[in-house]
Amino acid sequence: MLKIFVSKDNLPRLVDRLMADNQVLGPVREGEAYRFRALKEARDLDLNFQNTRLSPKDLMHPQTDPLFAYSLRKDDPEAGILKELPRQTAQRVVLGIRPCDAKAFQLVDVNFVTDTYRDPWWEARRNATVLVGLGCTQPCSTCFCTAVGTGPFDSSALDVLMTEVEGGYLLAAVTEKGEALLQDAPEAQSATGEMAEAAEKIALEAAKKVAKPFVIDPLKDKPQTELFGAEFWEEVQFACINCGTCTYLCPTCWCFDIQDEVQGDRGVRLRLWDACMFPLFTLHGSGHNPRSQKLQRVRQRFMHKFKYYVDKYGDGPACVGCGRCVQYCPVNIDIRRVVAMMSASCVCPT
Amino acid sequence: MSEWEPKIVAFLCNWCSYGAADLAGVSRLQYPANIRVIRVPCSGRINPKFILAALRHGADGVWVSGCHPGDCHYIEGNYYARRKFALLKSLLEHTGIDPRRLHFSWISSAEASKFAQVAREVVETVRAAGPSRHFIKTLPQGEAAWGQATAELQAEVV
Amino acid sequence: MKNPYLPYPVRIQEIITETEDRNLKTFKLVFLNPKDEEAFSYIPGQFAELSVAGQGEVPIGIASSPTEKGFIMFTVNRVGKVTTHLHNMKPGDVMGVRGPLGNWYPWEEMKGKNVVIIGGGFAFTTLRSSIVWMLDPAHRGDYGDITVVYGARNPGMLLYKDELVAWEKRDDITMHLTVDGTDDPDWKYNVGFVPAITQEKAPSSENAYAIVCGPPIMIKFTLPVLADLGFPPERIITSLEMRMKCGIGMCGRCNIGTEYVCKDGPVFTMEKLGRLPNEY
Amino acid sequence: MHAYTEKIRDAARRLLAEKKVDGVIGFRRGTLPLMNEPVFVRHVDHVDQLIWDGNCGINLANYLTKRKDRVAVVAKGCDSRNIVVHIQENQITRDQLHILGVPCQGMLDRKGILRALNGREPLEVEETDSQVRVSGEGFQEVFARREVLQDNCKICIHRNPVIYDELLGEMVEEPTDVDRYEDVRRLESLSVEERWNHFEELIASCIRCYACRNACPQCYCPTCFVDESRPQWVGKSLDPTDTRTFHLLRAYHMAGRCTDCGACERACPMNIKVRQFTKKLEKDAKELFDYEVGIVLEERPPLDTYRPDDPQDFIK
Repeated sequence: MLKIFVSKDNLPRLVDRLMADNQVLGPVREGEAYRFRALKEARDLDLNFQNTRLSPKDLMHPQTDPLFAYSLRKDDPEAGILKELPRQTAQRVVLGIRPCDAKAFQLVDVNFVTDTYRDPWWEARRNATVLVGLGCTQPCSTCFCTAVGTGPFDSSALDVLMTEVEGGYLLAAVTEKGEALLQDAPEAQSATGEMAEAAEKIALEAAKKVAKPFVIDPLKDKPQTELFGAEFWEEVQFACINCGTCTYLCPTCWCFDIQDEVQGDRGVRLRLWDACMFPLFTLHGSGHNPRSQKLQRVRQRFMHKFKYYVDKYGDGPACVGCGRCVQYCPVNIDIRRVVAMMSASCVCPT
Repeated sequence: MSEWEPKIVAFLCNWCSYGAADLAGVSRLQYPANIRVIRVPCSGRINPKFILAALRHGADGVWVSGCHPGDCHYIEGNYYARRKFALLKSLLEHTGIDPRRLHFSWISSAEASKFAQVAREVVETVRAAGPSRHFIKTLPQGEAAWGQATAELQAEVV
Repeated sequence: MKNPYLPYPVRIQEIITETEDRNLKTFKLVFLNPKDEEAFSYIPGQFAELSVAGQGEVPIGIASSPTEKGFIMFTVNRVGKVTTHLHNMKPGDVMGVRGPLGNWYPWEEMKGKNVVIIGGGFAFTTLRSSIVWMLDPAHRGDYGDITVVYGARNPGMLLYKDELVAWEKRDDITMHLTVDGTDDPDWKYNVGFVPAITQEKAPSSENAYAIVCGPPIMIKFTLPVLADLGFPPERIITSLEMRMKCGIGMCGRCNIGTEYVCKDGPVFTMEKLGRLPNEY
Repeated sequence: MHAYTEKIRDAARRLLAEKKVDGVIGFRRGTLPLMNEPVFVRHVDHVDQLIWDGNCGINLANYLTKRKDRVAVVAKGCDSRNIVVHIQENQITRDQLHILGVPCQGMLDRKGILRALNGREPLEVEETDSQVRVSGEGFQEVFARREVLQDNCKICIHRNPVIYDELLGEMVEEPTDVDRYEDVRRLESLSVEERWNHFEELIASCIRCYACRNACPQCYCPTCFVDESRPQWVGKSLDPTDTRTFHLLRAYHMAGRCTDCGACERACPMNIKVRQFTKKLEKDAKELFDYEVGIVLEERPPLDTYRPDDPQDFIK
């Protein structure tokens, strides 16, 4: 596949050219944190970041997403009938996404695109987006991507993998989509063998830096009901305050709510992020709540990611080791510790 | 804008101010028709949520009126209400709601003329403040209604 | 592929108040576009999302049988925002239906078998669908004896009363109607809780499947009775209720272990449920 | 300050051994620098998990509501005031509690330190009474402790527990020269339109995760107004009016109940200074009703009582 080199000076020109035909998104510094935003100009792009505070999942699955609109006007013959909102999905290029976050899209694909049903919004946005990932040379101490089957230079969910090398970036196409993006780039020169070698070395070095706080293999064989009934959940759940920070920042948490909102005689049906941490998430109309206790809700989040998902799809876990929940949990519930406990409970004490 | 008339939601206590409104009507006292009355059992019944709901739905002003201190049908409901309103009014003004949009009064059921007079005062003050521009809930439909935070991500929705 | 979130527009043709407390109403719905009716091809045991613009959606079991053409039918308990609004709607009003959703009772597997249906309260909806479907001449030959135990708090709380009476009179179905208690001197059927009546009538487990739907407490006490009668967990079938939004296995809230109740269920065998976390 | 650790462990060991309590609520060492995790210790064997340092900013009163058991709880000044409010509001009874009072010298502002490090990751933190030494790959920074306290701790005037069963250290001196409302007055001096814009900007990045609400010991309603559906008072989207409705009502529910413990700001993943809402209410409650939250157990909260001569200049 095609590999090109773009010097740091030439990168803005490349971005400018891409912006002519695409909506280009990338990490932008806002105050003290980074966030993926549509670039207004090439210099908004700031690749000098570790990762964004919020995961880029809202690029595919916005926190608030209007699905349908309707009229409630009494004399309207179409009153009460939901209409799809006209929607045109612009071609998008996401520059600088971290390989872990891109991997998350792939893990969530199996939820939204199935044999029986396909989520039209997720699918359209995924198809219209080219992911140009930036390999991670300085993983944080909270990163554990290699423990969950991905890595700082994992290109498996990317269209193009970018590696920062001496003087610029090596861009390596991973998919046809990526190849098409890199073709005929006057700002670039073709990459030399030495560059490719250097990039490989950088990737290997980076992977070595990532901590591996647990092994997940023992989890696979344990029946879900046994893990579900384990005693350590009591300890894990104590500190939890049941806010939605972990789920809202998580790149693989996809759960959502659907709500109607009405103003006067017009209304919309919206899709909104929701979270298994909230009691309302599972509250029946009758008042019964299968997960009324904090312990049940906390357990659900970890079990869903590391057991249910894995058992259901034979893939995963549904975690990419980005460490956001570790860094931002207000009460320091550390997923690395929890998974280590889950895993340890699956190993017979010798 | 010349046709704009202020919309005012008035929460009136059943035992006094609502009676005053009634008496004002029966007595043919003139007061502006900009007021939509919601009868409540006591000014103490008014939850701040009600006042925010009125503003969210586009009311240009909110007026709350109850019994004079000491005259509460439930003995002390308006005393509690007074403390609640003091803090609420202050918080809303502090966060940028125009003070001219929030009004409170004590009007007994006999004070029909005070009712009409306060009603005029409220309407004129809100009129001077102009149409409410802040804190109005709009439908999340299309780009225009979205906050800055999501506008760009929503750019694809035409 | 059709947008799976977009409801079919339907018109309310008829609203029947089922119970004396007026909290259960049956809605007969007609598709505005005949093509949609074709697309809405369902099997007893499935459910649909009833959609009311401005209010939201509720997942409700389909009470009509695919053998009944020209309408679909849902019996709705008034509990929350959407169902209360539904109860106040009138014939002629337009609403939406999204589905059919979920799986169904294992009709293929049950062919040639006796079927015991045990229902309590307003969970009788998809069971009605099943009975009507099995009694249809096109399907009756596929199944052996059909035994029904159906109970409610009192006679006034039974659903589909006219049909129950009609089924009582037939000889190709055995009905055991029961109420928890009544002071109605004209009540000529059983008095007692569903588990007790099941035990008393003792339907044979031989070559038989049991479908059990009802309030959790009823299910809890009926399961041991069925076990005593010799029904293995693989042949005891139930339908779960969960809070649902999307109905297509995506929004995550009805997740129990590896299963999404809305898509992988709502119908499960007790054997399957035994392997899932007990969180429903 | 580290001396508290031993005292907390001793007390916990004794209380558990004598079966005076069913468990001890305190902190254990966090998995990250500048973070500790609340923990519930039930057995004498686990007492050594308990620690105390400048990263115990989470308000432990949050773990007391509606408890049925008898517990010991480690409480700094603000926690103790929230315990008072809990007792006033019948969330727990005094005799269910054994309060281990900890005079406090302020908690470290983790986010502030991270901001000062500007992207460099702290790996090790050493804390003394006057200094905080933070080191990471290829750097070391030393901060004066008072400079890196949480905003609320910088202006705290109740560092000592107001209620306790045993005190685990000498009382610290309460600052007397603190201006608690300097920031509120600065906002008050702006025009109404400027204030609107200020708060609009303040909450623009809110993601409605409700961490501020859930971190607050005083937020314990069985059903929060954001979850009410009939009627629905606030939409669930990121609409700015809905977001503001949430913040206004959350803050208002704190009126006369907020101890300015800073749990909300500490929890916010987006670093929103949500105390700007509650501080105004605190100032008003003080000025209008002369009330300070969580000081006197026998007093009723200001919105649960009244005086016939309460101010009413704003009422026609």
